[in-house]
Amino acid sequence: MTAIAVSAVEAKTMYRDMLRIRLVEERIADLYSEQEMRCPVHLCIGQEATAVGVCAALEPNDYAFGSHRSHGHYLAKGGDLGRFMAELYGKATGCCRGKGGSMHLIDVSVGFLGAVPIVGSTLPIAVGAAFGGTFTNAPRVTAVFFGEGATEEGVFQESLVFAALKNLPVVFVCENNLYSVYSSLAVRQPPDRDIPAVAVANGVAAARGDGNDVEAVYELARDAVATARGGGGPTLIQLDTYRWREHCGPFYDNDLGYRTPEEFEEWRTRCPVETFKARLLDRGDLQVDALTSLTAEIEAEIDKAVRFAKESPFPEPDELYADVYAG
Amino acid sequence: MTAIAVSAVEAKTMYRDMLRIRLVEERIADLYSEQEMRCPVHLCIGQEATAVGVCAALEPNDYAFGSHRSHGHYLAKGGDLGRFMAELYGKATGCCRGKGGSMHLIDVSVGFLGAVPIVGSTLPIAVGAAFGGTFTNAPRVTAVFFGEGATEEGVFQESLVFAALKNLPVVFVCENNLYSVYSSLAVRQPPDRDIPAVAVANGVAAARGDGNDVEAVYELARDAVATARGGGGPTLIQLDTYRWREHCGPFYDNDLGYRTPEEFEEWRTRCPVETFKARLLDRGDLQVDALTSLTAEIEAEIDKAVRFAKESPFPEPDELYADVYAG
Amino acid sequence: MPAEAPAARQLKFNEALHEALDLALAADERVYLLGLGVPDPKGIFGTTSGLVDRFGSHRVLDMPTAENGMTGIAIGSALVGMRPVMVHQRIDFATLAIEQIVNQAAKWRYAFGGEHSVPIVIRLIVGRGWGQGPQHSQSLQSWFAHIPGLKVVMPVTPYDAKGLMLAAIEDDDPVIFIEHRWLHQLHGVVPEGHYVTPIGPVRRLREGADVTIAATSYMAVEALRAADVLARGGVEADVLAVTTLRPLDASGIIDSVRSTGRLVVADTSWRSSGFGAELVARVSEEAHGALRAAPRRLGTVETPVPTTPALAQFSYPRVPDLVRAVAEVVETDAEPLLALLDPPPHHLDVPDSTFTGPF
Amino acid sequence: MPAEAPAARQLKFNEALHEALDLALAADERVYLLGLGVPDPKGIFGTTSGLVDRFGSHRVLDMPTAENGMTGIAIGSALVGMRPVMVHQRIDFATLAIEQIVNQAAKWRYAFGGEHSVPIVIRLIVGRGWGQGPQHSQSLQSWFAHIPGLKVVMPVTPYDAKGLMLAAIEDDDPVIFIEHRWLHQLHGVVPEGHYVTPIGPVRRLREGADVTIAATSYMAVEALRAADVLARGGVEADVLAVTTLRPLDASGIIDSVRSTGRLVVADTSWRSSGFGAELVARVSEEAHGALRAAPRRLGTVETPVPTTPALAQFSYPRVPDLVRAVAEVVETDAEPLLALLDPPPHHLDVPDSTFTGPF
Ligand SMILES: Cc1ncc(C[n+]2csc(CCOP(=O)(O)OP(=O)(O)O)c2C)c(N)n1
Ligand SMILES: Cc1ncc(C[n+]2csc(CCOP(=O)(O)OP(=O)(O)O)c2C)c(N)n1
Ligand SMILES: [Mg+2]
Ligand SMILES: [Mg+2]
Repeated sequence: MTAIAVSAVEAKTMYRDMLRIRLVEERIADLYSEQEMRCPVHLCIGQEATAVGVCAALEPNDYAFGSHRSHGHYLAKGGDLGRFMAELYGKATGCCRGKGGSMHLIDVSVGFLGAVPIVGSTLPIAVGAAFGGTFTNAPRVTAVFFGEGATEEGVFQESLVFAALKNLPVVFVCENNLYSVYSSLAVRQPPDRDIPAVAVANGVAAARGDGNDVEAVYELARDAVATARGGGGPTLIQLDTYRWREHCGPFYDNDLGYRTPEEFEEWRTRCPVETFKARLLDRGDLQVDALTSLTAEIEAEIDKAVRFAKESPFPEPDELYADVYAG
Repeated sequence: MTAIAVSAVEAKTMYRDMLRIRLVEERIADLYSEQEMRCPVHLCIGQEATAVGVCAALEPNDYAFGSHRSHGHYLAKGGDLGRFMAELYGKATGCCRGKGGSMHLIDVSVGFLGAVPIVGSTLPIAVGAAFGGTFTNAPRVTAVFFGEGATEEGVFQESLVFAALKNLPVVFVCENNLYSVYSSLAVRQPPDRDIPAVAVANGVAAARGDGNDVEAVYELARDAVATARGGGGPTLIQLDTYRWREHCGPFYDNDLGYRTPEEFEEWRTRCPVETFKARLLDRGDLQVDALTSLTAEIEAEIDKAVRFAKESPFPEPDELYADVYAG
Repeated sequence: MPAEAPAARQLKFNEALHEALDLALAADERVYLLGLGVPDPKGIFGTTSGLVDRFGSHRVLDMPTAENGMTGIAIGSALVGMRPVMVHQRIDFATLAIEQIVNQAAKWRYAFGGEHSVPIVIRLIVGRGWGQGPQHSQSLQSWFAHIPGLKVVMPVTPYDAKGLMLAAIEDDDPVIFIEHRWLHQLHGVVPEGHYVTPIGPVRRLREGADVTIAATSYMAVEALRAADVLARGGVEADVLAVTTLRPLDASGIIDSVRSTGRLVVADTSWRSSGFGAELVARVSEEAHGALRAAPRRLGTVETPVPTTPALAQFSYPRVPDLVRAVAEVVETDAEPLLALLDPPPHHLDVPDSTFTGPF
Repeated sequence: MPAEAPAARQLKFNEALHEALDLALAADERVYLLGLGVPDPKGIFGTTSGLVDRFGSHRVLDMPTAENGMTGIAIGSALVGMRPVMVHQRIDFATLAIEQIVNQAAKWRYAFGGEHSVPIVIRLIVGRGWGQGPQHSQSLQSWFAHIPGLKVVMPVTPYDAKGLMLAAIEDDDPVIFIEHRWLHQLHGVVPEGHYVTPIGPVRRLREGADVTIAATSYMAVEALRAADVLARGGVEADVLAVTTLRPLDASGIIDSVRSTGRLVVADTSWRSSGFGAELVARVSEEAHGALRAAPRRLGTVETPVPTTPALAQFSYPRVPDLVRAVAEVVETDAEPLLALLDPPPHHLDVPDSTFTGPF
């Protein structure tokens, strides 16, 4: 691994992108109780660094795929915010014309090819997109985001094996947030299971890093992307992180007792947004007085997106029948 | 691993069991063209050592599960030969009353709990049998036989993970015969995929050995069984071996050109039955003059089984409706 | 159906299931529960809440997200004497486990000449509303009902939720137990203690002489609502809940049609090649002569279910659709009947106003 | 249907498929073939033989035994512009891939508001005979026909095998292409070069005024055999092959029933909740008044298919069963018709005597 080489500009952009995701998610949490976003939402607050660090290492026309918890992935890859908000509100202007909701996100124009809520199911689809690329002269790198829970699905191994077999330009991004819904790793995986080692044993290079440190993520991703782009094949990176809010929905759920207050507090002090802000301020890559306007700018963008979403029309009833088939 | 400790008696039994499987399979090959065994058969000629070495390490009331190529597993575990032959002939006296054929074998009385032809599907079922055993006071060891092709199915990983998670007394026996039907490993798995390493990364201990050396197999299996029985959890053993005849059916298929004559010849010189015979003769554990009567004894047993099978009645038509439901 | 207790106790559907599971775990140590989230604080919509405390984590188990493998594991445990009750929070997740359910569980007994049965219960939950969307709202009962070796039940009332769950657990065959998310909160009379609802006969929910409505799962609830309105308009519907889909005992429906001469079928899934087709076909084959009008089939619109409530509200047949279908088969004008309807609730994507998402 | 060539060329069904695949690979570089054994010496019952030599191993591909993942991979490649043709040698193996087929391929276009379609063809082969047994003989077309977003075809003739394969490959939607193992060796006229059989209409195989026989896949072959015998007995059957199961265009069947007034349906799978139910239900709903007798449905016996030929011979409906069913619906005595039948072949577990196992 080469030394960190993130310019001040890049760093500021990554900070901005993380903050933006955080503020979007918090806005969703605030608005959710209005009961106008009538779809399940899986917020990624606490996990912003993974999405931003990885997407910073991708080119705009590289591909990315997500899962049920992909607001951050979509936004970090450059997905349109207005169409995203409209999708959550079920509007005709949504990125799926309202048909997908929070759990189906897509913005083909920036290479975000899709997120779906069946755990693990985009893994092979992402590998397939990379495989499809080998038939043309312009192979792109494909990143796929998934939780540590998804590595329990057999299709995880199937995807690794084929990516290795065909030496495909894939970056497998495993966000290990320790839980699948309310179930800890202890009830799902043996203590000595090692996800990067599973990748390696199946022929895929692997590394592991701090998923709350956006620069560390970026570095791992950059190397993996470079390897992929250079014909070196797939890499899995495991990023350790933590979800702050409830599995699904706008609230905190520490009252449920499935995780300890200590654990939660420890991870909260490792907030990817705050720790990176402190580092940038420290380094002088970011100035304190720029912060307010940065936040204000983002909030304004979110205001606009929410307004767009709320004011957009619902799809017309006959849209129900559209797009079942192409022809 | 402790030193080989196979007594002359045990060794002779293993030799006999291998020879018996070989002669049974050859008899099936000879009789198949009569077109009275009207079901697909996947012969295990060349792979006798894996079945025998593993089953020699199991207690009679331990469990074993198989796959599409399980004549050897069934017989090595002690499955009844007459009912086996009758099953291939589709008779009412068959181990499945004719309903299963070669691809579904069972003899509950000796702990052979089932073989089915969907690749990989007995893996989790075997783990489940071991898991079920943990609810009672008498857990047994469960062995499951499968080909290297089956390790490509996602359910392989799923089975490993749960066996490790619950520390179950399972022995995963992977018979690597290099091919899945006519497809070589090269078109199915990346060159650096390492099946024992996949097991280990998923939390299951693993080892690899010569699948054509019945003593080597026995030794690996004995250790794995001892670990399982002692509460040490699951082990995977990969046994390298080779199928001599066509994937499915009675003939040789080297004319098809999917494998080289050199490869075939090399493996044939490593015949598990012949090499072990030579070793036993060498050691003095077996006498040349005993060989003829041994063969004759087995052939007589097979004659009897074939006669039983041929003379047995077909199931009555109303058997068609029996056993869809228990009640 | 045993006589109801004099002071009829009311329980919700999910509470009735909970009681059944609790009783089964207490009565038979071979029974254990398995599924993602089974011991978690939400307890599968309340159906398993607290059971882990009573019976321990070895009998009330979480599992890895590995639906196919875990189904095989449940099957394997059943082969050595256990009686697993597995649950998937959405039927859509169980599409990963089809191989084990359909090739193995359903066929094990037959293929091996009766050597072993596979006494396993697989609970599958049908999602609906609040943006469940294309991948969390399927209702694939027709698939399972197609497979010899499986038994398939879909209770409607809390009474049958409990009775059929106990019957399923005590049954020696694999039973697919399909629950509709919108039934979980409905109330009904549920006797205390052990009883079973036999797997097999259809359940008459309301008697009527003018038209037979045969419905599955939540559509039977809608059918009862429609029957109320129809009765006010002078049309008496015989409402039958098809609670056992396989083996299907259609005699109750056929008898009813022989007397009403009219049939409307309402299923929670798509019409095409759906379970409703089986009901219409059976009646048509066996009681063609009795049918005085063409039968009608209701089901979800032939598209994946969209997420936005603006469209999903049109995906499902509702009381007015049932009323219209009945009007058609009894050959009367629908308009006066429709005029009797209460205005629909503002939001059609929730079972009632207590439901505020997200799931 | 284009006019047949004057000197009508005969091909076998598997050769017709081979020709279609060959043409598609040559015409469109986005097309590739994928499946266990596709480039192997047996070439999927001859349908892919030699294609690897012509088009290379990057376009005619083997794969790991990982049906679900490989289906996802095919889908992913379709999203970026490829047109994969995947094959599973038995439908039973595809039970592992249901999640990707049904949740992903079928719904991708809809869920994402039309952003992408998934032009993938999935060939599924139905096994029968020579001891295929419980896990190699299923015919699960009704499952796929139930799912909006999928198209489902089952060709009967070599002509349609080629024409529907080309149509399926050129179609922008996921197409489930179901082949019956017993059709692969049958002959028929197949024009050279490119043509497509439109996905949609039923195919009339024989015209007749007395009874409509609507059949799928190999059962249409049996229906033609039955029709021969029936004709000799004075009963003219209108034999319709339902080659597109979804979207179902039932108009051809309904028109036929309007003229014959009688319906027999024959499907290659179990009756209960099978595709035959859909056909009966559609006719019953849309042409109830035209039906002059109760319709009849034929399908496999409601058990897993046993391995032994001694029992499997009774699993499948055959010509005599069809004759009996027709006799019933045309309200005539079956015996004189049955008397016209040739004696059955000695072995009923093979399509013809050239078939000597093992697969
Ligand atoms: C196949 C499947 N099984 C179960 C679920 C239910 N489910 C939704 S999200 C989720 C958690 C998955 O955990 P992980 O992959 O670690 O992602 P996280 O929620 O932690 O981000 C589960 C089990 C599902 N959507 N799909
Ligand atoms: C799920 C599934 N996919 C494909 C097949 C077809 N098939 C039958 S045997 C076989 C070979 C499997 O190879 P391996 O596991 O190495 O066993 P071997 O035949 O070499 O003993 C295959 C692919 C099947 N039976 N089941
Ligand atoms: Mg997680
Ligand atoms: Mg092999």
